[in-house]
Amino acid sequence: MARETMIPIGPFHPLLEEPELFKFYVEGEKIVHAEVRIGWNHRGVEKLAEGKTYDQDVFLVERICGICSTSHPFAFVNAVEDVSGIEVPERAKYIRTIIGELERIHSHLLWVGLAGHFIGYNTVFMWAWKYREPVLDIFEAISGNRNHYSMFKVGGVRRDIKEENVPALLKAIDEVEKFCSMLTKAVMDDPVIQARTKGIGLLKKEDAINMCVVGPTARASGVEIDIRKQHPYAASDKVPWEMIVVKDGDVYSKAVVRLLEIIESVKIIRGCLKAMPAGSIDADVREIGIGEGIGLHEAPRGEVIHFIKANGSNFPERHKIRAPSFMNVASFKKTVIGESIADAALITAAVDPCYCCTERMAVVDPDNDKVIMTGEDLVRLSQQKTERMRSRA
Amino acid sequence: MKRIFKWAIGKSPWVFHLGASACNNCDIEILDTLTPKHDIERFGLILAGSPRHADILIVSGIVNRQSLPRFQRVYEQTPNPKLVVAVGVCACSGDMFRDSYNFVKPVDEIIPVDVYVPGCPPKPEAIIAGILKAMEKWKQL
Amino acid sequence: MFNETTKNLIYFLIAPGLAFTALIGLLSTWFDRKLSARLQWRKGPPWFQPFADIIKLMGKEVIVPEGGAKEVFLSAPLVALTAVTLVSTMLWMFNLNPQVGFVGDLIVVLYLLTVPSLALIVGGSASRNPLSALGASREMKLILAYELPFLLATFTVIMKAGTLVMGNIVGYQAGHGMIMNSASGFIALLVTILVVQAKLGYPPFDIAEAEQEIMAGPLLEYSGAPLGIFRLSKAMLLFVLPVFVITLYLGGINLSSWTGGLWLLLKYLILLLVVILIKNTNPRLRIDQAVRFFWGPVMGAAIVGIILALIGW
Amino acid sequence: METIIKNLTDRFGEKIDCVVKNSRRLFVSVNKQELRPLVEYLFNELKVRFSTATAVEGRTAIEILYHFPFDQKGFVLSLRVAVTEPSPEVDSITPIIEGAEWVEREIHEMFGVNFAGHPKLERFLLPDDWPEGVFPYRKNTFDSEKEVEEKE
Repeated sequence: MARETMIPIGPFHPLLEEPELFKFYVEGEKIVHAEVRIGWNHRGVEKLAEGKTYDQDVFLVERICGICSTSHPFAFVNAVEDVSGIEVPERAKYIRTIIGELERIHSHLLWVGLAGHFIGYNTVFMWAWKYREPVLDIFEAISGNRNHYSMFKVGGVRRDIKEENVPALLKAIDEVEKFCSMLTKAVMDDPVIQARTKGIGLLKKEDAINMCVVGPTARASGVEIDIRKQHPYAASDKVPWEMIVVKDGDVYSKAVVRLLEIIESVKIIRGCLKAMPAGSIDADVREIGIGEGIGLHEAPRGEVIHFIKANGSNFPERHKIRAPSFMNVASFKKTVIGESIADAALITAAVDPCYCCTERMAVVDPDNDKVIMTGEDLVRLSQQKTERMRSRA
Repeated sequence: MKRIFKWAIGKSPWVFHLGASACNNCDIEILDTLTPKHDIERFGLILAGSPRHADILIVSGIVNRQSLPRFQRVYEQTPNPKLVVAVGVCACSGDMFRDSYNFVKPVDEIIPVDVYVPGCPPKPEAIIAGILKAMEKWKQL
Repeated sequence: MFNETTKNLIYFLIAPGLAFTALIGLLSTWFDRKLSARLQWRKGPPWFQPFADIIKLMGKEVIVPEGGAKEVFLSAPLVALTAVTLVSTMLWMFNLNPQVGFVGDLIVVLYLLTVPSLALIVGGSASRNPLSALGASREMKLILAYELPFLLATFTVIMKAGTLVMGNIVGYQAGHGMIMNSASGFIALLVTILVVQAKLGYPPFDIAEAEQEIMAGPLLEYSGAPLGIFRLSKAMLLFVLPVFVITLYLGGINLSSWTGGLWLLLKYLILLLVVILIKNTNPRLRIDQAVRFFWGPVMGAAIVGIILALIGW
Repeated sequence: METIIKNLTDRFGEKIDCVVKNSRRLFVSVNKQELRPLVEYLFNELKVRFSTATAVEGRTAIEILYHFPFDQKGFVLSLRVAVTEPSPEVDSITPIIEGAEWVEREIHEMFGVNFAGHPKLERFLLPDDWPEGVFPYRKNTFDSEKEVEEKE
C-alpha cells in the first residue's frame, strides 16, 4: 500500500468562500479516504433564536446564509403560521413566491460561475456573475438591498411591489431569461466542460435516497422531490411549471438541473407578476398560539425545514433549523472516494454546499490530532503529520 | 528607492480573503468586486492564492472558538507590510452573533484592523472604497 | 579597452539580455492580462501593472519555511532567471549575426528552455509542503508529456533545414521561404504552439499552479523577492518562446530594414494573440487528461510532420 | 393521509397513538422500544424520506421528534419519542437510514442524548477545547458565554 499523504483543502482557501476543511487521503492523485471537518462556522443560531421574539427572529434567521437569505425566513414564517394556522393574504403569497424564485435564479447563476471557476474556466465565472447583476438590481428595486432583502414577516410581507414598476420588472426578467438561455447553451454543450464534469462524482439513485439527499443534488440522481410541487405553499402551485429531473447523477447533470431550473423560475416569476391580485399584504398577527409547527421551503439547494415549539409567549421555546446542505454534503463519502484530487474540489462543490447554513457539519478525526492549524501552517502541520502517519497496511 | 516601492505597492496590492465564519454574503460581495461590473483589477488588485503572496487581508464574518488559533496563524504568515480590512458588520463588531456561546471576540481584538467597512452586506463599491482608503496608510510607510 | 568579455556582459545584461527581455516580457504580460480582461467584459489593469507587481514583490519581506532547504529554496528562482536570459541573448545573437553560432546551439537552447520548469520543481519540493510537492510532481508529469512532441517537432525543422546551427536555419528560411508554409512545417508549428502553451503554464495546461485546487502549487511558499524573480522569469518566457518559434518557423529576425522590424512585431503579436485566445477559451484539463492529450494526438501530429518532412514536402 | 393512519394502526395497534393536527401534519407518539421497527416500516415499505430529527426539552423529559415528509401525499409525519431525563438514551436509526448519522450526532452533542448503536458518536461541531458534559442547547446550563468560562 503506497503511503498515503493527506492533502487538506481549506479551511482558509481561495477556492472556497467559507471555511471548511476537507482532508483527502490520497495515493498519488487518487483519493482513497476523505473526511470533512467543519464547525468553523458554528454560531449557535438556535440558541440565539430562543432569546429573540418572532419578529426579531426573522432578521436573525435571514443572516444564516448569504446566498439563500430568503429561504430560511420563508420556512420560518411557514412554520410559525403552521403553529396557529394563520392565513396569509393572496397578494403576499404571490410576492413571497416571486422573491423565492428570484433568489433561486441568482443562487444558481452564482453556482454556475463558481463551478466554472473551479475547473479553471474564469470566463464562465465572469459571464455568469455578470448576468447575475441584473437580478440583484431587481432585488434592489424591490427591497432596497442586494442580498438581505428582509421582505418577510409573520403573516405576510413587509414591502409591496407597486403596480407601476411591474412592467419594468417584466422587462428585466425577459432580459435575464435571454442571458440565461444563452449561458445554458454555451455551458452545456462545451466539449471541454463536458470532459471535465461528465461521469465524475457519481451519486447513484439508491445512495441518494439512502442519504436522504434533497434538492437539485437529488433531482440530478433521478429522485423526484420538490417541496414546491409536493407540499405546495404560498403561490407555488398557482402558476404552471414543471420539475426538472435528470437520471445519471454526475456533476454534469447537477449543472444541467440547475441551469434548466433557472428557466423554470423565470416562468414562475412571470406568471406570478401577471396573476398577482391587489389587496392587503399583511394579516397583522397579534399573538402566536401554543403548539408545534413545521415549515418547509424549497431553497435553491433543497428542502429547508424549520421546527417551532411555541408556548404562547412572544419567544419561541424551541427553534430547530435544518439546512439542505446538511444532508447534501454528507453524500461526499459516496461521491469523492476514488476520484482524483483535481476533481475532488469540483465534486464537493457540485452539491453547492453552503457551510454557513450547515454549521452542524460533521467532524471526523480518526488520528485525534487535536489542533489543526490554518491555511499555510495547516499544510505544514499536516506535512509533519504525514511523516508520523503510520502507513495503513 | 523607498518612494518607488511605495508607488509600486500602492499600485498592486494583492488581496487574500480570510473568511472566518460568516454568512458568506460578504464573501459573495467580495467576489462581486472581481466581476465585470465593479472590476478591481483596474486598480491592480488580484485575489492571491495564499497568504504568503498577499498584502491585504480581507476579513469577513465572526471568529468562533474553533477558528481563533488558525486566524492568528494566517495573520502571522502574511509578509509585511500588510493591511487588514474588516468587511461587514460581523467582522467589525460581531453584530447579532455577539452573544452566541461560540463567539469569542471581535476581529480587532485578535488582529490589528486598519479599515472597517460596515454594512450587511456592504455594497461592492463600499468594499472597493475601503480597500483604496486602506492603501492610503502605505503613503506614510 | 572595450574587450570581448565586457561586450558579451553588456549583451547579456542589457541589450538582448535581461533588461530588454524583461521590459518586453512585462509589457506582453500586461497585453495578455488586458486582453483577457476585455474578453470578460472587464476593464483590465493599467499598462504599468506588471512592473508595479515585480517592484512591490522585490520590496516585500521574505519568509522561508523552517525545515525547508533554505539555499535551494532561494536559489531556484535565480537559476530560472539566468536560464531565460541566456536563451534570449543567444536567440537574438544568432539572428542578428548568424556566423556567431556554433554547431549544436539549437540543442543548448532546447535544454535551457526546460530549465525554468525544472527550477520550479526544485523550488516547489524544497519548500516542504505537500501542496507544493503535489504541484511539483504535476509539473514533472507535464514536462514528460510535452517534451517529446516538442523535440519531434524541432526535429522536423532540423531535417528540413539540414543544419543544427540556428543561424543557418534562419539562412535556409531566407532562401526557401518560411518553414511554416510547407505541410510538415505547419504541423510542427501547431505542435510547438501547444507545447509553448504548456511551457508557459497557461490554461488549459496551468495544472501545476492550479490556484483553485492546490493554492498556487509550487509557488505556495514563495513570497517577496524570490516570488518576484519567478514571476519575472515567467514574463520573460512569454517573450522568449514566441521569438524562438519565429526563428525556427517564421523566417527569423532581420532588422536590416525597418520593414523587417515591423514584420517581426506583427509575427510576435499574432503569436501572442493565439496564446492568449487559447488561454481564455478553454478550462483547465486534469493532469491525466493533459498527459493523454500530449502523448496521443500531439505526438501523432509530430510523427506525421516528420514523415512528411522525410518525403520532402 | 387516512390510509397511512389506517395501516399504521392495524400494523402497530395500541403501541402508537396518532394526533392529526391539520390536513398536512400528523404527529405519532411512540415509546422507545417501538421506534426502530416503526422507522424500519416507514423507510423501507412506505419509501418515505427522513428529513430531520428535533430534540425538544420539556419539563420532565426530552422529546425527540423524527420528521418524515410524505412527498407523494404532501403531508409530514412526525414521530414523537419521549426520553427520560437522568440518562437520556434511545436506540439510533442510523443503521436503517444512513442520512440520519449527522442529525443524531448533532442532537448528541447539543443535548447529550445517547444514541445506542450509532456508528460514530463523536464530537461534532463544537470546538475541540469545548468542555465535556456542557450541552449548549439545554435550558439549565447557561444562557451566555460567561458561564462556559467558569465551567472550564
